[in-house]
Amino acid sequence: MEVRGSTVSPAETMAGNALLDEVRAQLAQIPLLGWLCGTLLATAVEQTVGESLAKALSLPAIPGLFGLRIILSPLFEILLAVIQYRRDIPGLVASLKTIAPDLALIPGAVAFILLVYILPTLIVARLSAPLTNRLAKWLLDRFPLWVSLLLHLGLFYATLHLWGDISEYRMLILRFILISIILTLSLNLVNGYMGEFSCSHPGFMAMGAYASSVLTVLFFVNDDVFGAPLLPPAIGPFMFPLALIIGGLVASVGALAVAIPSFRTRGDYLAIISLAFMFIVKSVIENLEIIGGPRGFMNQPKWANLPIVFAWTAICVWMIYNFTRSTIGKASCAVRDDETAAGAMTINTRRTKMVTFLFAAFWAGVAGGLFAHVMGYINPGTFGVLKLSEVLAMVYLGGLNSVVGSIAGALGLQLLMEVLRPLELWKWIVIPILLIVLMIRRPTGLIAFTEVKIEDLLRPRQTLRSSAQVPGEGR
Amino acid sequence: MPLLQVKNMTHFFGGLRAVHNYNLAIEPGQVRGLIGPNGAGKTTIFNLITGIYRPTEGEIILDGKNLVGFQPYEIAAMGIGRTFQNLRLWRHLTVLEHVKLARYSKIRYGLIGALFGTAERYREEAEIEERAYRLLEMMGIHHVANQVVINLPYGTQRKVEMARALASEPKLLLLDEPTAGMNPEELTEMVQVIRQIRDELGLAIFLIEHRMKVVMDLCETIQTLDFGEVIAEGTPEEIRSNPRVIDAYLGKEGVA
Amino acid sequence: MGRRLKIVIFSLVGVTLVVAFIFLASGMSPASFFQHLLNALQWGSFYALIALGYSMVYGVLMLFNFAHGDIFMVGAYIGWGIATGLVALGMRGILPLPNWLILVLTILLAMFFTSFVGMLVERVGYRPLREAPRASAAITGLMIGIILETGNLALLGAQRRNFPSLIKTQTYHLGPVTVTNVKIMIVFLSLLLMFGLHQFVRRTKWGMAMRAMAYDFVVVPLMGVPMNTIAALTFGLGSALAAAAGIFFGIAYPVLEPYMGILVGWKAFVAAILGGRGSILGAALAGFLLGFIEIFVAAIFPSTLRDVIAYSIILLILTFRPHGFFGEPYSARLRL
Amino acid sequence: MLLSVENLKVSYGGIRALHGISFQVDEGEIVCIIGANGAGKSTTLRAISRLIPAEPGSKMTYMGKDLFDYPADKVVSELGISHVPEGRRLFGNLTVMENLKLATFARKDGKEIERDLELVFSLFPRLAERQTQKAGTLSGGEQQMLAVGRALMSGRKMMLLDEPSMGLAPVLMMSLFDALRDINKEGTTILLVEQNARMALQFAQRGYVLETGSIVLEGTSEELADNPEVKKAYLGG
Repeated sequence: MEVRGSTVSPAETMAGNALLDEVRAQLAQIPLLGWLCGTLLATAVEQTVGESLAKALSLPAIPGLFGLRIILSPLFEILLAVIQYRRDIPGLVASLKTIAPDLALIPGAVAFILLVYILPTLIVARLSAPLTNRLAKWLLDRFPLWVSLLLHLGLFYATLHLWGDISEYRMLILRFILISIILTLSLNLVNGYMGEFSCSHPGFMAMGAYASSVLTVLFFVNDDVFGAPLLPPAIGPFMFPLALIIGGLVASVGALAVAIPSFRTRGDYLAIISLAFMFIVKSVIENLEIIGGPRGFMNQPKWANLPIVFAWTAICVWMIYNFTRSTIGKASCAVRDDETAAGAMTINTRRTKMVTFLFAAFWAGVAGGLFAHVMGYINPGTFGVLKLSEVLAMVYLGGLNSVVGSIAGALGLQLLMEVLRPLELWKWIVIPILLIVLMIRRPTGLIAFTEVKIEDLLRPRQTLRSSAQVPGEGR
Repeated sequence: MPLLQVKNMTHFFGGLRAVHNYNLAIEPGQVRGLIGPNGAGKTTIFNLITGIYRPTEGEIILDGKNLVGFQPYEIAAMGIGRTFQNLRLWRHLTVLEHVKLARYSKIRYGLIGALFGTAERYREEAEIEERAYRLLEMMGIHHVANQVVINLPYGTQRKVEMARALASEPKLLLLDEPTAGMNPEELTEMVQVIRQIRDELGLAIFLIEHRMKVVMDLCETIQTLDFGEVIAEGTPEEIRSNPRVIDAYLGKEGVA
Repeated sequence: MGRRLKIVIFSLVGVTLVVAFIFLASGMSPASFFQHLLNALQWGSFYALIALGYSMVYGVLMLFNFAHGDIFMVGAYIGWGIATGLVALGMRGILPLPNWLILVLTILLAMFFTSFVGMLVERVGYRPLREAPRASAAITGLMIGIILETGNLALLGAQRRNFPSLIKTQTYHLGPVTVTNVKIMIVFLSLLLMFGLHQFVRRTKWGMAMRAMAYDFVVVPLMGVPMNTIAALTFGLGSALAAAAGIFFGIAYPVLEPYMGILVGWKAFVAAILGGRGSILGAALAGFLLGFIEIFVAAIFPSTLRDVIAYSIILLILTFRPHGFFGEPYSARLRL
Repeated sequence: MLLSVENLKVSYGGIRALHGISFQVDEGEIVCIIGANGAGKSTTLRAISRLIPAEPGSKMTYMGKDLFDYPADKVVSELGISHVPEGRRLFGNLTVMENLKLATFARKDGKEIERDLELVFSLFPRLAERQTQKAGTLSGGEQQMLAVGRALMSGRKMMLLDEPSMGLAPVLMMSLFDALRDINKEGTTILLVEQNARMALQFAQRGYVLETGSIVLEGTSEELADNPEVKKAYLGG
């Protein structure tokens, strides 16, 4: 019927499908716990043999980001060269020659990914599946949900830590990604769950960043401007969470200034007022000489190491997940979809909007505080239109009204920006084009309006009975 | 004392008089109807009672308390539930979530519970959910509880709206054309449901309806509205034979 | 009409009072005061011209065209390209033209070409998303803006460009106040363009269609009006005005750089909103108001406070007049 | 046959509003579609005007041309099908004259436009008096007149009318229908959608009864008016 003209015979496609189905069926039996064990082992493999393996594969070092950059950037370079030397064939050949050595690295990188990441993960995850399934079931049956959750988080953290341990660069990227997740999630609360369009997130971030920085520097650092520390620096790291929370609260207070005028009437006021607010914050900071003005503010203790950032991100995801699943949080979705109906159903629409907005601002502030203490330096220029575009892009790339979507969006865009770094300027043409195409195809983002329940995530994937009949175990 | 009493309510939109000198008294357990041609101001009266508009003049008294000046959500929490003429459902939410959200004002776990997922919250959410299921069962739509509303057929959506209005535990239910756009089977079912609600829950019901048969079947007394004024009030038989009603509502005879 | 007139009169009286107050309170000499006033007019005319583009798109299509600031930048560069090209041709003796003609040609051609850039933006970034949530269209706008900036950097490099000086600056002394012919020309031409746009929207059937679309999007096709054409026209007109603003900017401050759109554009956007949804008069007035605020703030306070005070005043006005000067209340939730 | 609709199906967000309806309108006729609120009457007219998309399999031909080949504005400007939408939908910020002029946007026959304008003003003298007034400030009856007049200006071959009687006092309603009859005599075919069944059946020659997205009855107005079911459901009999 339909196969006429296609070169693949029906039998072949069916065989291909069967194989794919088989693989899918095999993978479907692995619980999250199994995957985490697999990735943990893979990172351990990288730790131990990564260096020598990279040398053996004639790579200059362990690939920073799964070798993505090694693989993608020569391809883009070729593309650019072709565009640049359209008519100049000798020029093209010459530039291709300079790209050639980079090109030669690709097989090595592919092999590295395969040997270090994919194979160990798959093998361990599949092999341990009977065990991990049983464990997952036991954990869920015997203990409250959070025990299992903590174990998963612990394993996940261990993986991240081992992976990040390879280089300073990876550590930095990891923390940036985690902070972006906080930011994206909190903006999604406003733009997705509440259906308003807020532009002030960079402003809230700046308020949080500066407020917490001032606190930590004032109390725990010997600084030119603020003088000797008021408290012994040794207790600093313990007070750091407090500083972050205060930073978040300061951002919430700022949000109040945006919310009061803009939630009085419907329409696009939040978009405009929040935009003006963002510029005001930036400009006020530029005028405050005491915190460095336009030159920026430095000397923050670099307390936001990976465990700290990870813990805050986990708390943020957990709280926002909780909030959006509760009936009180869902009220903001009702206000978004039909405010009149929400009012008629006893929902205090104004309070709902306020709470959601202030809560979102709080997390933006915390993200700012973490950012400041990762960098050890901030300046007002960071919190401008470009940051706004970046966060908005993450939210809309990942998908509105979805916690998973936001995580995916933040991770995706950060990785994309890192991977495309060799393109330099052209990165900022490629990424926007990708986003425009995405917006046209899926206007609400990749994973919009989809929620994954934690219970579903952690549950075992096969019953013990069916695990007995899985063929090919231990192969 | 009547459950709801509206006294001399008048409302202007700009310079336009939408409702003039409107009076109403509903006793507990009563079913009353409001009919009239399109644009006569029926929905405006609903919006005035539920606080979406604030009347220019007049009083609206529920259980001895004047509602004028309260926000819609406060009035809803005091015990007036309603449905809308053009379904106003929350398009991205599931049926169950609709019914649960209508109990918003009765939730006690507060923000702390919402953010930290306290045990109290889970207990309360489970309780709300159970109630919601019972209500959905009563309306015969529990099998779609976890579906997003926009994918449901029209008749079911109407029922979801009704269930949502009931979930807020109203003393008085305002139904704005509950059978609009329904086919005959859905219609009979809906009439059945409305009867059931009245009998089992003992609510007072005030409904706007276009289909004469439905109003006549359900209501004890009927008001007829034309250009914002009540032109007739009485039992179905009286209304049916009132010449002014026939003129206004059914169109004048012998136009051509 | 009466209401409008009243508001205009009121705001004019208000502005006069405020200006008089500033004059008295700041203790400026009358000469320097008038000097600032002229600067404010010039600076305000950039904002006003750009704000018109934002306002038209927002009014007619209910969209934030976040790429408009960058269209202003593109317009300035197109103008720069045409002017430099024509000057170079003149130098080589191929096409010797008098400077004033070069200027006129530059303005007209740049407006013409830039309007196509605007239409292209509409076609690529906005039309495919007409049924989508408006926020998504705002994102594509932002992204197109980034592409335009980066594209400019990639094509022309980071170095700043100087706009060729086509008019010999002549300074007139009116008592203690000095006036340059350039400033007068810019303000005059800006006002002329705004008046032209106003007439276009008031008098032509195209303008009528634009106003109708602003009022009720859905039934416009029932009048036999092709909606896409009107949308493209709206973008084109706005972009043409932005190009004019770009050229005037280039003449007044002869330096162009790829990020100039961000600097001026976002403020003009806020001014457009301040003017009221889709109101041409409002956008122009708000643009000039912003110019006044900025110039006088910079004259009285340290100039770094310019943005804080300007935006704070705008925020205050929007708090008390949420629909802007001439906007009507409307309800436009973002569709999801 | 002027307009023929076959198996027209329309859905909104997953819910089917029209379940494949078919009907015809001949040149010079007045045809009405009656039905309760939400039966799909307005949807039918909007689909003919191409304001909303129809599902695949639907067929609509007008003078032998496939309606699906024409976008909404061309349906008006090239085929001459005008549409008076539900709730009038005038451009309240434009004057009466501007509303009428805008409807001639795509027309190039200047003299004809003048004549049509005269026709509109002779049908509705009130509009002539209020030429320079903003449409938003008109009374309900005047607005309905302007809506009909505007439709006349945009295309004269066929007119789709969506609930013209809505919110009108009986006297106004009658004068409006008198004017519509005159318009029909001038050669405009009329397809009318009404909730006021009695009015519609007196005015039209033929009618269809629409119930929840399907046509359940059709016939001449007399037949329908005598039909006991119609009487019961729509005429209060």
